[in-house]
Amino acid sequence: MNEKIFNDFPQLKSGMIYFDTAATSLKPLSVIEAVNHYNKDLSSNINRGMYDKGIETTELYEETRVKIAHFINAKSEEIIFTRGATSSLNLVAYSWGLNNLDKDSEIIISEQEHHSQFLPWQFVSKKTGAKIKFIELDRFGRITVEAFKKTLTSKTKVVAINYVSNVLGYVNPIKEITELAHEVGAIVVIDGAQAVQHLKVDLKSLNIDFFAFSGHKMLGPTGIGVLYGKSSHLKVMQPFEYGGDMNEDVEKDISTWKKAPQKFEAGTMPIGSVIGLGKAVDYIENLGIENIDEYTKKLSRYLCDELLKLEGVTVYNPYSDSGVITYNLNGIPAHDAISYYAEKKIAIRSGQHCAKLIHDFLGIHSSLRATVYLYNTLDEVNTFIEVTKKAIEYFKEIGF
Amino acid sequence: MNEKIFNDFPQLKSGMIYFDTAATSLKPLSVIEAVNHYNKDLSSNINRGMYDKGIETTELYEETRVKIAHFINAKSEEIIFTRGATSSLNLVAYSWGLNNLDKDSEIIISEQEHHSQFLPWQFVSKKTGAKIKFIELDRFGRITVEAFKKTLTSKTKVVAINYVSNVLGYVNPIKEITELAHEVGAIVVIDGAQAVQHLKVDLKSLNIDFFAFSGHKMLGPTGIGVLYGKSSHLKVMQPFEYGGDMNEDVEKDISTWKKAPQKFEAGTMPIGSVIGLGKAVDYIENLGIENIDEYTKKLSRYLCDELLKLEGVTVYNPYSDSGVITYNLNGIPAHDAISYYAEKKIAIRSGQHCAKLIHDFLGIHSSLRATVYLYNTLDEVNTFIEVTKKAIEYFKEIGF
Amino acid sequence: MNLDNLYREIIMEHYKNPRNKGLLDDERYHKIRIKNPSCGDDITIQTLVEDDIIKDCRQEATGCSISVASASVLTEIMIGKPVEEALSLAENFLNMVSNKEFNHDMDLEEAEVFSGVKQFPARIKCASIAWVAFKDSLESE
Amino acid sequence: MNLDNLYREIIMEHYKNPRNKGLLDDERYHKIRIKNPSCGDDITIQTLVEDDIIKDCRQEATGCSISVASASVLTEIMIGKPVEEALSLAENFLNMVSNKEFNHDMDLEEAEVFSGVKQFPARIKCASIAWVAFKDSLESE
Ligand SMILES: Cc1ncc(COP(=O)(O)O)c(C=O)c1O
Ligand SMILES: Cc1ncc(COP(=O)(O)O)c(C=O)c1O
Repeated sequence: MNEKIFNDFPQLKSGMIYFDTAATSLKPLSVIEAVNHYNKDLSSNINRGMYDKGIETTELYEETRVKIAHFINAKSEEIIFTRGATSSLNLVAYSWGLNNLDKDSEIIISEQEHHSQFLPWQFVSKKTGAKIKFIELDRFGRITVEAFKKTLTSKTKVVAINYVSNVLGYVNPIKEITELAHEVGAIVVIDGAQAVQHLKVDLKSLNIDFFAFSGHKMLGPTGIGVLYGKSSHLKVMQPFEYGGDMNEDVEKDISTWKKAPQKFEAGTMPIGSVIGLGKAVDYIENLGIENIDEYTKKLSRYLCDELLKLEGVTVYNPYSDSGVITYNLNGIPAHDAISYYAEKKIAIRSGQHCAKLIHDFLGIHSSLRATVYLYNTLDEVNTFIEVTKKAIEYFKEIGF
Repeated sequence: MNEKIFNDFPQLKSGMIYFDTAATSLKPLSVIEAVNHYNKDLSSNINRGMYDKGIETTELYEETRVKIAHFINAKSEEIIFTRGATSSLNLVAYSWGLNNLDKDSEIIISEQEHHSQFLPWQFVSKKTGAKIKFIELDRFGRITVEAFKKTLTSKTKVVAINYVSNVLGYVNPIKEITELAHEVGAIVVIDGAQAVQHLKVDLKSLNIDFFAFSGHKMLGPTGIGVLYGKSSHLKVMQPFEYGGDMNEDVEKDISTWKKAPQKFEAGTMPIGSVIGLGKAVDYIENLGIENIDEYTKKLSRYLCDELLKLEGVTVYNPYSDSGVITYNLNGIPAHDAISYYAEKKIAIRSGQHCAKLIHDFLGIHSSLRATVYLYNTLDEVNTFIEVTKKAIEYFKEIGF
Repeated sequence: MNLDNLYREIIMEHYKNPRNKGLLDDERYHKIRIKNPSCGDDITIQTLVEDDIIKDCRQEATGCSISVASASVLTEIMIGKPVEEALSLAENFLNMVSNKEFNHDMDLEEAEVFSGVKQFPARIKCASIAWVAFKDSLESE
Repeated sequence: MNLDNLYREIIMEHYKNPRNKGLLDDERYHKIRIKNPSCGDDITIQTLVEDDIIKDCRQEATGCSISVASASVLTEIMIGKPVEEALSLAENFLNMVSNKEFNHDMDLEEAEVFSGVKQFPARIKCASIAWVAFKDSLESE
């Protein structure tokens, strides 16, 4: 990582080693300043204001939509802003799921899923009677096309999986899965929260039906997410939330809605965060997502290899495809271990990472997760490895 | 308004006269800087991080909850963070409404309602068969206790009205209404989006069941709102959105939820905006909400009186109780009129202000709305009146 | 005063005396209604096409002067035009008012008076509604 | 090294040899289970009250050393205490670990070893879970 990147991320100045990007990423100055610009100079609502600042705000808001569309190769009318990936997935579950499934339907999901993908579909399953089926993971916890085929039936109506796992870092074969799913007429709902910051996502080629992600995991602000939906779906779907600015005509007995995406953007949106997200996309595109991915993978490969050399460490995803490495110090509960890292100003994560089922699969209660990203360095990884060694010694010494 | 306030709001430096607070308020520096502090220095997720910044972030987030609770005299476990008032009201409609109403129920609402209150209940009515009944407004568009009594029956299950109207600026008699509603066992859902910036809201004394508002209309950032719900309701309600951090145990077949408010806060929340909102509350409390209200009312009274003196102006709410004055220049469509104000760098609003039904009631297609707030001045009002006079002349001259 | 670029005499004239106003109850016509809830505009355009020629074009518009005049001017220009030409005129008009690239050589006739709209981003929608409805009515054929 | 304030010898001893472990299938006991999904802790506390005295207190805990040891220490202290005293002890313990005001004169016995927790805000929950469950089990009477 070069000096320039270091200077772009003011959070790094504190000297903390930040290996928790899978939880939320740091934000570059350009993003911080865009949010500031909105709060400080514009501070207007969108669509309704006739004055200059209202118009500039609306333009910046809609520009971000166009940027996002370009970023994932979609049309801008297919881009809905939401509060985050969680809200995006709930929108699909409520607005598509509840209205299209019944007790004869099957939903295919995986134990890799983040709760934000699993729980909405579990809810839909309870409400509609649709059956949830799990893809059998391979022994490393991976989703294979072969295993997917075994779950797919003519009753499958929804396939809901993540593009990249937030615990195991695997990139799932969603293109092949989508083709197969479409053959039986199922829709494919992809949780891309851990994908957009690593992979060039091309929705035209992937041909999936819905795609969700969050701003705050891709250098953007909190409180903003995206749902991509194919126009053909969005056109016929009912709104999810109801409120100002998503309606066309309102009458006492019946109301009509605007076209997508406005139909799904009720009330005042997180305008400042949308504008900030636009700058996050710019930042990623300026560096080049392939470069980011290459750099990140090299770093995480090294981190993983060094961890594997240590005695007393179990790595759960030695074949991670992304910046995420998940492990435990043998015999030391993750929550104990993490206090050691925290003391040494290393930010990693312990727990279930909102993905309980994959921990059940691994047969563990909790794990440690280190994520590296574009602003991390080899030096930091070396420090991390040294601290890990010392942690093992320390805990051994005090009797673990 | 004193120099200090002027300096607190950087947006004022542009020289624009901002009379559009009912749409969204300006933000003081303390709010802007709090958001900045989160983005720049903290940039962590809440609840999950064990490192210092994660802990500081969680503390600031939860402190805001306590501040909000104190601000509206509630308990902090009754404060749910949402994307905005719209999301808050949808939460009630989905989570309480859909599960407690049927075709024998009645929902009482008013034509004053913002679409964010009306449309979610219209949706619930369609889904459950519950009947929507409108309180008959008096000739000025006001809700009276007498008229409310006439709509109330033993079938009434929900009373959904706004505390302060965003078009007419009236403060509605919600305390009396709540007492009467509770006598028949109905719950009361109050849209407080235009109330919290003006009135000391005391939920203990008001005794209402749900109360919704937005941050961005009370000096806070966009993308953050609040839902207050009585503990007894929150306890038994189903979650609305499902996702990370709102669950207790997750199993393949069944999952359990945390207690309120966490049960209703799924996924990563708009952390930066929550932290900013805390500072907005501080700002209002430091000035004193009674002082703000007094100042605002004096200003809007003056504005209204001066408008009433002009020939060729119709004011729809001469008895406004707040900063909102809604009017039209006779014979000039609101959308034409507003271009004149925009040219003169005066930000007011034209249209239906997301409240179509009250425009139907008034028998007009659209209106102009000027809102004054604590950062506006008598001088600005005088300029506004001068511009209004000139606008009338100009449009007359060109043939309107 | 800048606003004079918006409120040209011809526009005001059409606003006060809108042409081809009033809808017909005739099944041969295609009708598109567009409401803009944020400003209260409510525009309906009706077109009758025979042999690829726009035989008739009617409108009913409530709203601001720009949207009402724009609907009126539209109907006057379009009657008698071949569908293809009409569509490209409409496209060109929409590009002109929204400050996009447009063909300056194409004769927009009286609709040229709306060229000032591009300086008023907030009014682009007002000038556009009728023309969008018109295009939709032809495409719904 | 600061962490030594957390990992006191007695805590490690309880972690490795938890007391009163294993739940009973006895209806007279009140049972409360608390799971902390973000860290994977899973703690159950069982209490038997007779004549306002805590006759027995059992626990089953998985999780970090702090949460497991805290459950173990809790049971040892509580058995034999009058309910009222037990509740105020628990309250006092919870205040101590969460860095709130607490009564220094009250004898927390072995549980004093958790006083270092307050320096580790992220571990307050770990130390607290069993004690919250214990209180809940008495209040569910
Ligand atoms: C009375 C009233 N209710 C609800 C809302 C909706 O608030 P938001 O758009 O922030 O969700 C508004 C603001 O537009 C309002 O004025
Ligand atoms: C794979 C995955 N899906 C969904 C989410 C949910 O995102 P958010 O919390 O921003 O809504 C996350 C992040 O926590 C994630 O890692």
